[in-house]
Amino acid sequence: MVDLSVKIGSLELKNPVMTASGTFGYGEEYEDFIDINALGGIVVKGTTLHPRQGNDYPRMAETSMGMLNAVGLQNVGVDQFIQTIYPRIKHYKTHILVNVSGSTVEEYVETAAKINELDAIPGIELNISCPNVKEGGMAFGTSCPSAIAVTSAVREVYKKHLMLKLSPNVTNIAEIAKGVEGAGADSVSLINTLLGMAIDAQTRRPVLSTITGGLSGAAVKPIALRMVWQVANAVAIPVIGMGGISTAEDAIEFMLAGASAVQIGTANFIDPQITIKIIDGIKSYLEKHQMDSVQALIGGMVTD
Amino acid sequence: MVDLSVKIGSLELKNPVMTASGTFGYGEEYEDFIDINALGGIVVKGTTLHPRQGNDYPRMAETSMGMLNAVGLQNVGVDQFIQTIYPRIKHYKTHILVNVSGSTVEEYVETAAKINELDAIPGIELNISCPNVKEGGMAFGTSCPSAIAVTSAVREVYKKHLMLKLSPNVTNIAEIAKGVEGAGADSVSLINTLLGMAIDAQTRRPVLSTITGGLSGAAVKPIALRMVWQVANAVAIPVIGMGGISTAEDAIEFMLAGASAVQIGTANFIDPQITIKIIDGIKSYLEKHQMDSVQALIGGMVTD
Amino acid sequence: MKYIHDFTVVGNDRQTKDFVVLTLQAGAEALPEMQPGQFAEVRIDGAPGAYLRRPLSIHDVDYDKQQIKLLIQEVGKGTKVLTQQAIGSNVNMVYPLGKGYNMPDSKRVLLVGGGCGVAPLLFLGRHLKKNGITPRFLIGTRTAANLVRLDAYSELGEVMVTTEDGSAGTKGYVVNHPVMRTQQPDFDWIYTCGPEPMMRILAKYANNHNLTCQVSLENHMACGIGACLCCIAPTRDGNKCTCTDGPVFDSKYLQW
Amino acid sequence: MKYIHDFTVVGNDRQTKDFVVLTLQAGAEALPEMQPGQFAEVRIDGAPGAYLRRPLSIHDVDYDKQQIKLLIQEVGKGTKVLTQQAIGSNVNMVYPLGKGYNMPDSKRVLLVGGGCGVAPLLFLGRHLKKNGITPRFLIGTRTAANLVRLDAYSELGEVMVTTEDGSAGTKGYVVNHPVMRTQQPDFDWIYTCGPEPMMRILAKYANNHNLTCQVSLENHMACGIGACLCCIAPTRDGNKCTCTDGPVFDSKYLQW
Ligand SMILES: Cc1cc2nc3c(=O)[nH]c(=O)nc-3n(C[C@H](O)[C@H](O)[C@H](O)COP(=O)(O)OP(=O)(O)OC[C@H]3O[C@@H](n4cnc5c(N)ncnc54)[C@H](O)[C@@H]3O)c2cc1C
Ligand SMILES: Cc1cc2nc3c(=O)[nH]c(=O)nc-3n(C[C@H](O)[C@H](O)[C@H](O)COP(=O)(O)OP(=O)(O)OC[C@H]3O[C@@H](n4cnc5c(N)ncnc54)[C@H](O)[C@@H]3O)c2cc1C
Ligand SMILES: Cc1cc2nc3c(=O)[nH]c(=O)nc-3n(C[C@H](O)[C@H](O)[C@H](O)COP(=O)(O)O)c2cc1C
Ligand SMILES: Cc1cc2nc3c(=O)[nH]c(=O)nc-3n(C[C@H](O)[C@H](O)[C@H](O)COP(=O)(O)O)c2cc1C
Ligand code: FES
Ligand code: FES
Repeated sequence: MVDLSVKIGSLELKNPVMTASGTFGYGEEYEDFIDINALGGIVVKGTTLHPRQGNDYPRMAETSMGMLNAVGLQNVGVDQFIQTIYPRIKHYKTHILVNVSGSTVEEYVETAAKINELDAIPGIELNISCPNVKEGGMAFGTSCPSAIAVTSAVREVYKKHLMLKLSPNVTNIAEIAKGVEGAGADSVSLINTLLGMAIDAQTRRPVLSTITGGLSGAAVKPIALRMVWQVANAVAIPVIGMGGISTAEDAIEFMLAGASAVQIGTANFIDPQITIKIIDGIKSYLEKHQMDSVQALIGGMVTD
Repeated sequence: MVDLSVKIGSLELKNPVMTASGTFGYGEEYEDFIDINALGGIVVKGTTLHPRQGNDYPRMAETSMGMLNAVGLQNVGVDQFIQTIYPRIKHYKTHILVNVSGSTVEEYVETAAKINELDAIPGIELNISCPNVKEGGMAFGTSCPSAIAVTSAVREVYKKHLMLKLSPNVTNIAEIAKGVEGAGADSVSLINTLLGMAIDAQTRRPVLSTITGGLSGAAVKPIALRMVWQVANAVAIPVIGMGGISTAEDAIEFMLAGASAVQIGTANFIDPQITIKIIDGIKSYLEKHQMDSVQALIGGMVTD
Repeated sequence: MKYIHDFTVVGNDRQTKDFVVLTLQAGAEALPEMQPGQFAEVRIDGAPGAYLRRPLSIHDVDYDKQQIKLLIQEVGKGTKVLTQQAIGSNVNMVYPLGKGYNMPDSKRVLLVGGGCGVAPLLFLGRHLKKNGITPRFLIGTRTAANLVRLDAYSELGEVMVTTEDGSAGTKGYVVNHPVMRTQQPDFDWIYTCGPEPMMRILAKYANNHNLTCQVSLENHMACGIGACLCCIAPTRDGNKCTCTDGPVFDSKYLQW
Repeated sequence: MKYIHDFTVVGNDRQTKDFVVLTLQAGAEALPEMQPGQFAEVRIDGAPGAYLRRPLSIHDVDYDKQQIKLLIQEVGKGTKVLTQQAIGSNVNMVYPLGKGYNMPDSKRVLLVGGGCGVAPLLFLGRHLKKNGITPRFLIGTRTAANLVRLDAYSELGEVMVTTEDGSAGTKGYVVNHPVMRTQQPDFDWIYTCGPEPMMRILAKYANNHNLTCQVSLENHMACGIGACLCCIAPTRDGNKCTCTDGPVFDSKYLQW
């Protein structure tokens, strides 16, 4: 029997496979395909203080082995989440993290404070890296001082696991990771989407209503893996890796680079059962390589 | 008859399709497949003051619709280039630009000064964005002051067309573009490769001898297109776009985003005749859309 | 309940240069019940650069033979690979997805299709017929060569045709057809699927004549199951997902 | 002169679970002359995630029929797609690439292959034979089931075999075969292609016995034509491209 469990600070995950915010709804959308309780954790949709309608259609463009999205944090708002959605999903026997976003530090703080009261939510993922909103979002995650400011402010009111989701659209992601570590983050997750763009050559118009959008999927994996490695080498808190993970081997590579757990995003759209296949694949890998515990993979890249 | 010619400052190109440094050798490698003189221009291999052996094997990893390289500027050095290679290629009836790299500002300056003397070389592309060398390279291109410093210094000695090749591994590429414009660059080209990484899950080792390498190919196109658009909106000098261009439509998209010309890199490896196909495809597009000149595409994205 | 199943291609019948009918045989699992207007997210393997699944309407179902038919128009890389699937090859589908067409409160219905939008109307017609309602079809295309599966539609009810170039049926668009130009239409429900401009005109026509109009949107989708929020359409209740609240909407519910 | 041509698959003969021989028919253009040890860069279409061409050795050439054969071992996504090519499908190749094996200055030659490294040795054997030299083959595999094309090699000369599990020929590695364990070898040239550890041992053996040893490297390649500098091997003259200065090198020239 191999041990698949990992620890991310106070969170004990039954396995290192989580789902990425904005790609897995509230979990319910996938209930017909997999056993949600078999996952290491789920990170639900980006949630804000007030309800948001998001950006106009079109919000999506397919790219070579990737996709651009410009959803723009459409969500019902934290109060509605607490009233109608939370009661429906709190029974899940897996860690449910809420991805929290805002336009101002105050909005982040207020939203986090409300979620702090929910017993079945052991942590939040602070999204300071959404490239698809006009105000706030990525702006917080692309400068060290503002990343620190929002982290410190939320830390004051949020008492459980505080995961910071970093933007890849920066010169030095390790520096920002160190900044938020110093400001009280319990872990960092990366990467959010890379800012990209698509044009329709025939109509000469941008494909997305917002012109630019966030790139995700297999195409970004090499960049994400590099950033996870850089950040894991820079901070002492756990790192949660994501960006294009589509197979068990991909997930293992992120762990070898230093991730304590991984999140699966866009790959869910292509195969709604992919998370379970990745968990099974990690198990087989450990058995084949005669390893007792998945924890031995974390940071296990051999370089000599 | 559609007019395919474009102007990049002092350079009059017969068409907007150039080849990207490091992917097209010295042009000779492709002579069996295409008429080199049919190209708008070629940018030859990264050239340094002293000969360089580059990095150890392995230097390449395939990724989803992309590749990582860690060549590390292997080249014969500028003197050898001038003595043995230049005489062989100077007969080409297309613009030959030399891609110049260095570990110190002085090396850049000395190399540029030597190439300034070559009659058949109408310009250089200053590579301040190579992610695969320990010293210099990308370091110059990821901070505004150092990008300005190297540009100004080279501008003093280099009298012909000075193109600055920008790094995508930055928070704000438009700011750096504006910086080098102010320091005397005649044009900017972008993007160089994105810093990425690959691990072999089975051996648990990095695939590249240098651990990280530069990502190129179709996978990076959405990011490159976004950066070209941002830079074209920020500077008045011509922008040369590249990053994953594999079809005529791709090339047209970059021009619509603001590029005056494009460079084709990795796609040459998959189809050594791709440059000619792209030129033909742009011509057909203009005919189909009843446009007289390719210049009408530049910055022609419709947003109303 | 939604499923993810592998199907085997048992028929690939090219209708025209662009249109193919794929017949897909279910495996061991029994086919779930499907509603007309529902769709499947079809996995694309082996199309360079195609990454996401492609949404395709349920064109026809044979519960006895355990077969689903898709009517596919080749418009790009994904549909190209699908229309070239060899007999015996596998096609993976997530299905049945979305909300289909509602059954009418009148027996007088008109089913209007344009382009690949004719696809769901066959299954809809079959469903109506089973419920004692005879469907009438109005199919608009650019030219006669693009008319597909008329024989199948004719088996269910009357088929009227318009072509832009007049090479078959009435010359012009669907709204130019005599059936739509009477003072008082002889139908109470319009079911439509096709290009958005066509559907918008039909929605307006329905409003003017106080008819019910059910439109099926073909928004771009990433997940097809309500998880990504990419496929939204603006409705009276704000942005709604085409893949879960649609693809079929009552035209009055949309902010058109 | 290098070419880029489309070929038509006219034969796909599976040898074992992993090995396939593809027979490719040239189109209108005449086949150029090729040297044993040269290779083609084969375009991969329809393998999700495969992006670059794949280098494969010229396994055999029939100038009369205008056919090239490739011997392909399925090891990953690209070779998987190639080994599944249907008769009649297209394969695009850039070829002939690189420097092949030199002709020997002796008639006593041994051709040693391991794994898919046996591929170029058939064409080499044919070439030697045409030049009046009878090739002798020594082929090493893990187990008997992996031995491929022995009939074809036998037509040209003696075939010796080693298997790691002893299921055919001599048990062990190629160097354990009696022909290599005599005091004084009865050959002056070794031609080899296969796993690098095997070739390194043969190079050392050749050095010890004062023989010539020509090795063919299988470095990862992006362009295959000397443009990207990804495929280098360290030589006495510094880093050299395997695709243009190789893939065949004199073992003494390499920094092994
Ligand atoms: C609910 C639903 C049901 C559909 N049913 C059918 C059907 O039964 N038969 C059928 O032939 N088609 C149907 N479509 C349209 C079909 O999904 C697209 O034609 C297909 O996804 C195009 O994929 P591609 O790879 O061939 O094109 P691409 O190469 O991706 O693109 C080619 C062109 O098609 C357009 N396109 C891409 N995706 C879509 C899309 N989802 N909808 C419309 N246009 C698109 C692109 O903008 C581009 O102009 C349906 C769409 C939806 C949303
Ligand atoms: C000059 C030359 C001639 C060759 N001739 C033949 C031949 O005649 N027959 C034959 O079957 N193979 C030959 N090879 C090896 C062949 O190129 C690789 O097996 C193939 O590229 C693997 O592609 P893939 O997509 O199937 O594997 P991938 O899915 O890309 O990778 C699967 C595994 O194969 C390894 N691999 C990938 N590329 C290469 C490569 N270029 N060389 C070695 N291993 C690789 C990977 O590291 C990985 O472990 C030759 C290689 C070279 C350089
Ligand atoms: C459609 C879509 C919506 C997303 N919404 C959010 C979000 O609300 N909050 C967030 O932090 N990240 C969001 N992301 C980013 C993902 O969580 C993830 O960081 C990114 O997609 C990279 O992982 P992947 O390549 O596995 O998808 C979204 C991504 C997609 C594709
Ligand atoms: C193998 C390889 C070598 C490269 N060498 C150089 C170089 O010497 N100098 C340089 O400025 N860029 C170099 N590049 C970057 C390309 O010129 C180009 O900026 C990048 O590959 C993006 O374009 P593409 O996606 O079309 O390849 C190299 C790229 C590759 C793939
Ligand atoms: S396609 Fe993802 S929510 Fe509709
Ligand atoms: S593979 Fe590009 S130089 Fe050899």
